[in-house]
Amino acid sequence: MKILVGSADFDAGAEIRALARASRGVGAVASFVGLVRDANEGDTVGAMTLEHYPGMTEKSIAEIVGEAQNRWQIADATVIHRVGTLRPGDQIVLVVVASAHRGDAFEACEFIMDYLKTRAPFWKKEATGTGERWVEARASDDAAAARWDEDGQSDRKR
Amino acid sequence: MKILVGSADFDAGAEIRALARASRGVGAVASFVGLVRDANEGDTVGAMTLEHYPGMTEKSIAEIVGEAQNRWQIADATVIHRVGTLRPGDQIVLVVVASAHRGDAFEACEFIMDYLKTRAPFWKKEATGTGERWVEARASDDAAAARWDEDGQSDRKR
Amino acid sequence: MKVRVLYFASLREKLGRDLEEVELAEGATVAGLLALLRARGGAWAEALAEGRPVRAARNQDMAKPGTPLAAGDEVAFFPPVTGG
Amino acid sequence: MKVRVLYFASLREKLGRDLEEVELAEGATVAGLLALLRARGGAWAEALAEGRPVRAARNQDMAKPGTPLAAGDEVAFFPPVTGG
Repeated sequence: MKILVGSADFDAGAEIRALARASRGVGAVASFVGLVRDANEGDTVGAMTLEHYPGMTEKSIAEIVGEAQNRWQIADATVIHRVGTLRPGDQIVLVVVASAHRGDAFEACEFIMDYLKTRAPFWKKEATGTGERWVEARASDDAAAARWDEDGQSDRKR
Repeated sequence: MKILVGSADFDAGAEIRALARASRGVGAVASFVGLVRDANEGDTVGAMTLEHYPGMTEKSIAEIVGEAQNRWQIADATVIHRVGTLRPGDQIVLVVVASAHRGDAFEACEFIMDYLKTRAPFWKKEATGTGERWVEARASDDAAAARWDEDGQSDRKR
Repeated sequence: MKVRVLYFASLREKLGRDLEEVELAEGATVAGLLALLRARGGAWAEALAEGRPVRAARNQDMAKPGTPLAAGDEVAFFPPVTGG
Repeated sequence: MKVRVLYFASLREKLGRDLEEVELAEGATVAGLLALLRARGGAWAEALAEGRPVRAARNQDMAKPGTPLAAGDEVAFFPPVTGG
């Protein structure tokens, strides 16, 4: 498990390669890159600043990855989340999951992202033409995370 | 849409970067790398050879990606599938999907992989200690693809 | 009428052939072509036996037994796919 | 007993403070600490008003209003998270 929280950018390809080589039994590497979009809720966004809670943030992410390891057969996982000031097109977050099989890799990767959005202490502030504003938590993100709670994965297509 | 079928290896990081820059509205890039595992059904696999149907294979993949574009909001997608002789640890397939939102990116990426496994004309032959054998289609792959058929995505957690 | 017939993967190996031209009656279907090939006996009868999981494509689109063929068509036979 | 209190994001800005030490009665809970802070009035009463979506952590674990506090604890208050 590799977890990094910091201002440095990341190289998704290098992280994918590293996990692909984690073991010879790895047949599937699913990954996700989140980027700063240039618009949110109609306003043009110039830049955003991400704040975190040093210590608790890393711990929360480790717990989320640990939960994914309990639920799915995972060989290894990497999570990198940037903080500080980012601009449209910049990379924000990377999640990479390696597994023997693609179903496990995809589901664990999506699970980690959904939980990162709702459980890990990060806060986004956007700079728009009319000033700065803190981004409010979205009901759709809560719903995306909640779908994993109900009854495991029984109503998810497998 | 970028579709490549050939013997050349690929750089997942470069393909992800290219799609991330497809438009400023891209906030999510989901990707999948499939690799040759060193064991399948208990036997050690030394190498595998992938055969395809030149022309029809590319056309099938374009149809699969087109179907994903109909079902989800996708900015762009890339599919690279290798053919020829590959060894354990080698990359076989790459699917990258860029979208405004992560739900669309994840689902379209998984959909394309499931359909690639069951619809695109590729055939795998494995070399084991006891000789070569053609890999048989797996019921679990058919099931993975079939789950997208039933009734769209209504019984898939969203 | 003549059609071009392609064979892939395990089917290609069993039949020892990857490509041929076959003369068919006008209005023949994929099933008719299969019956004609099967009638060659030996490996052909065995590899293409009814109940075998043989897939067919006509002009690079998946085809069914009832799919009608036309002069100059490209018909392919192959086992279920195993990509990715 | 003393606890260390941290504020993050919009809460930090509204309160104009990121860190302080607060003296509490033995056996105090997260809710008790919140009530004490709210009693300062002004921005404190407003930003920490009941019904506001304020989250709490005790020693870097999510906490509930009833979570008991101990001397030396690190307690953090922040808005719902918006990462990724």
